[in-house]
Amino acid sequence: MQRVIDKVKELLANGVADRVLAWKVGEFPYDRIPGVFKDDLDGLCYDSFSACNLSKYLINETKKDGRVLVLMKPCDSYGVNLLIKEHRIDREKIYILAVPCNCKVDIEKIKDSGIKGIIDIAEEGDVLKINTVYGQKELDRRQVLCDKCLSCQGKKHVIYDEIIEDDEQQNIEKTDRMEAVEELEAMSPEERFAFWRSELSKCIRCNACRNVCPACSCNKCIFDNTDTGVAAKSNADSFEENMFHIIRAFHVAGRCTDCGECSRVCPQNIPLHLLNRKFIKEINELYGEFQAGEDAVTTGPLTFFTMEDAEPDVVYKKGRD
Amino acid sequence: MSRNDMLIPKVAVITGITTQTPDVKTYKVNAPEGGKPFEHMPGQCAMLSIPGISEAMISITSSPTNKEYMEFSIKRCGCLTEAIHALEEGDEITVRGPLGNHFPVESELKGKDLVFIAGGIGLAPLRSVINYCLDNRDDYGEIDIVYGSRTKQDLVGFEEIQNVWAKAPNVNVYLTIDNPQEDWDGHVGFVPNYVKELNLSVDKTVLMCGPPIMIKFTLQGLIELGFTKEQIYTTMELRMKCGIGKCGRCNIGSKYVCKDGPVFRFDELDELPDEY
Amino acid sequence: MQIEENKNEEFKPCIVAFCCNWCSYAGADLAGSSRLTYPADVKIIRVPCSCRVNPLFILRAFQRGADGVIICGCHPGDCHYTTGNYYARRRMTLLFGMLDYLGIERERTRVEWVSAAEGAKFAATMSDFIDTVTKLGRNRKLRDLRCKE
Amino acid sequence: MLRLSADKLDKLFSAISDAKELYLPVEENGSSKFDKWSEETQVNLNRLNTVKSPKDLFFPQSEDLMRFKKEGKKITVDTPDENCKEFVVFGVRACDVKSIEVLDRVFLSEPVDTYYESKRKAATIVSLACSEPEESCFCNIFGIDATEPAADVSTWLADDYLYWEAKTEKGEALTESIKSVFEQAEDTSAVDAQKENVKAIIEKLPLSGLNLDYFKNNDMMDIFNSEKWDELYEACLGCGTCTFVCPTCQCYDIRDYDTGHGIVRYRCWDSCMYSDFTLMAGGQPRTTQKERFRQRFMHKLVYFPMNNDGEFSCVGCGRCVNKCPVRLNIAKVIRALGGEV
Repeated sequence: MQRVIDKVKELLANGVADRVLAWKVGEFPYDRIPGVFKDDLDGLCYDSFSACNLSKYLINETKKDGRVLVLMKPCDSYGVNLLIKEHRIDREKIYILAVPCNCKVDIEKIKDSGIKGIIDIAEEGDVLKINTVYGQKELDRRQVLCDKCLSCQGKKHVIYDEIIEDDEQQNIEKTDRMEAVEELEAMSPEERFAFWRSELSKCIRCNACRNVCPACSCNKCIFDNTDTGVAAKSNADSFEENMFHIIRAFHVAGRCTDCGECSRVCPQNIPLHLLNRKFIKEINELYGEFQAGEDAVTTGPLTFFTMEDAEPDVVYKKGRD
Repeated sequence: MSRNDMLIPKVAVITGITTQTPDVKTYKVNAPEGGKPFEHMPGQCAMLSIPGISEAMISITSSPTNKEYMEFSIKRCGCLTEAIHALEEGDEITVRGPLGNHFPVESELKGKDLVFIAGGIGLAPLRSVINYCLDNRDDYGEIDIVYGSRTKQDLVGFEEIQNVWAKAPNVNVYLTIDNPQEDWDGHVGFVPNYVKELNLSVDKTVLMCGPPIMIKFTLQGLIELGFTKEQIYTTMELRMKCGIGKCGRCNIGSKYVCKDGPVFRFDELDELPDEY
Repeated sequence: MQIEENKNEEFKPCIVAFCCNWCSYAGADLAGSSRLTYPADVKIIRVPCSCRVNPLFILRAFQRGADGVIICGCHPGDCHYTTGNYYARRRMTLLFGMLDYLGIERERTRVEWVSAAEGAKFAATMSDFIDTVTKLGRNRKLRDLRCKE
Repeated sequence: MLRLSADKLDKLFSAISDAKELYLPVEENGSSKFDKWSEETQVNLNRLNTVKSPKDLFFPQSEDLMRFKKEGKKITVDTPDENCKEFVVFGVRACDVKSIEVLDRVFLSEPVDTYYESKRKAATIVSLACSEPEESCFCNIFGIDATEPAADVSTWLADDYLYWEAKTEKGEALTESIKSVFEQAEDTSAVDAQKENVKAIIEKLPLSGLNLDYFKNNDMMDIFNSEKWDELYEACLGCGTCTFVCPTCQCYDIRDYDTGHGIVRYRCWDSCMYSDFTLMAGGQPRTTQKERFRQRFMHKLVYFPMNNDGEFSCVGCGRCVNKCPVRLNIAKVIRALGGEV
């Protein structure tokens, strides 16, 4: 996207920041690595594969001197607000360029469709022209979008200093993000247990979900602290993964911006976002609509209460005939 | 059904505890049936453990010439050492070893004049060598022991130093503490400075152990005096789990401190990344 | 620490009750001194406030063999620290919802507000909770298999 | 060489599992792994790499080492039986076969790790040649021939037949025990054609040109002090994905777990990418992610070869390439530091 690169050049030339945090091309046509550029913008890239959420990188970036220009997709901008609210980053030290997003493409889905040995990918409208060592292939990009994009909160940027207006029409059919949660809720407890058992038992405890999460910004995670007695780092027993994922979801409850990174990075494809969305759904239903990261000031639902809050037994009453 | 694997420890029993300083205790350890759990060479280590707490690499402070028991001097500083300090005589622990290499007491060090430089709990591994040398007194030349700690109370094994080492033939003991103290009439000052003041002759071989900052400055001082790195040995510590060079924790460069160390000569360390 | 398991054939549930120091813990005392009976399968853990109960505590109790976990705190409005139990209420509501979502029987967890004067309520609550959990049987879903004898 | 029609693979699997447990690449719930075969398992031999490598079978992610019982002051140590049931691993790719050799160098060197050794002895490894390498593959730069995998038995899936060739005594024994399912392959031209074809494809793969000379010819400290590390590590999240999917990463942690009726000492995979890996009561020798990131690649490309006759501790399987959340990987490191021919 030349527009974005030109804008970045212009902003750097104007001196709004001395470096830019963006996506960098990697080994393959679909590798987009978070990276910081100073004078040389060689390799800076924003396209259908720039799926990584850059907001968490701001924690380290703002510890350095000077101001950093950062490219933000709509879904990532919620993370920035959250981090500002929690005093993890200094608003003064960042300059946010909002970039438009027309959903990102999931390389795993491309590969799962049977395409191997990718050398090059070109995008023409909705068509992905993929050049492989096994010949030329074509795919409709709408078939291989990231799951997180299919049910995102839309194209609104919640925080920015400057915006590159969206000139594309959204032509992607979105699904209701709570659909999968509702499907699970409709199951019997035994079915739900079986579902989660089989999903969570795949966990290899690599901590990718935690380390990528903009809401997981503790200096020292409770699961890394040997003094807590829960610092098990193996998947020695089904209980371990249960506990890790329940507690992690609970720690980010009311703070999770639903950016979907946890599920995207999971090497075992565990639908971790379904845990977070359950909390979001409950919070919305019980305590009123709340979107974490919508702004940088509103108190979160778990650090707030009203006298009239529901009693915990609403859980038992729910779905009872 | 006993299985032979270096990861499987032996049970040992604590047969004596001496409180050396406010935070250091020395433990006598025997096999449950008597005798030592295993034989070792000076400078080697063992993995001590209280099952349920954890396991840690501790240097064996007794000399192999002690045929009755093994000794470990342990400073209270972490989770396991805290728990060990709460043990009593008769309690059982597990040990496995001997692990790592040892000071070359049978080769390079033989016939040499030796200088031992220690700070704080750093005396523990050197004590094994000192007593070994004293028990084989004819094999070694003059022995100088420079030992410093924060206060008089923090000198580990003060009694042994005064009553045994200081009275041994051809042994010079130099003690120092960091700050002046009422009941102290000896030297006051940091070890590195003291070493420089002592004007040691540069044909001696140095064995050194102590906190990293002491090592750093003492090494500088020794080099200034004219010592070469080939003359100076030290013993290191890093986080360890397996103790046999497999778990990867104590890997620095191509070396594993638990297996290729803990004893290194400074010219060897020069070739390794500074990650210790 | 292991919560001991009763090996008798008849199932006796193991219940962990987190009781607020300022109300239900005293309520339990009152139940005792008033000679009210409730089954002895309840292990009471005293906490300074119901909001001290970290979700981890609850999971840990289940891990180590608890069949049911109940949190007792001051009635809303009566918290010794003014607002602690309001926060606890939200947290526990969400946590219980999550446990249910994961397929854990929802009756295994409960929150009850019991004041220091309500010895009878304490005894009745415990008896009722034990009955419920007894019907559910042994907790098998949230259990660490390594802890099984 | 023997062969068997590809639609009779189930027969082969059931014949093998009559005598021994059989592990092979299985597709399950959106993921893949080496798992025990039964008639219901969904075998997938088309997938190039499973998420976790077969190292899990020899060096499990979590493994009990011993149990302690305490009675009063007395401690007793109870160790698991050394004997391991014989098993067969089928469908191991050339890179993974090589990775087991790398693990052998670690665990079978003195002092031998008997936990690993017993499983290694009990295993018969049946490899499967690659027919469709992917862009993330670079085993060729480590001298591995994907079309001619080593192991006890080598197999090829070509033209609707599975071709089978025993390479070792163990392999011969396995072949002998299930002889009846095979027919003699008179014509092996399909295998030869596949080899030719795949070799040509490998030539064209984007990572095939990576060059390791830099790591072979430069001084350890020069590589260690290279300025490139500063830029390379920047995006690293410090998670353990690369380590856990890596077939050669062998670092582990030993921990005690109090079950309430005895203590289990177990070991589990650990990652040098984690900040607590080297943390001591007295401090942290690797203070930032840069040092930890560098350690992992220095170990694979420099330290390990120094101790193991120049053998690298990477086999080019491409798992880290595919699984890193931010798409950092060893290929990038090799290219950034060493460049290309």
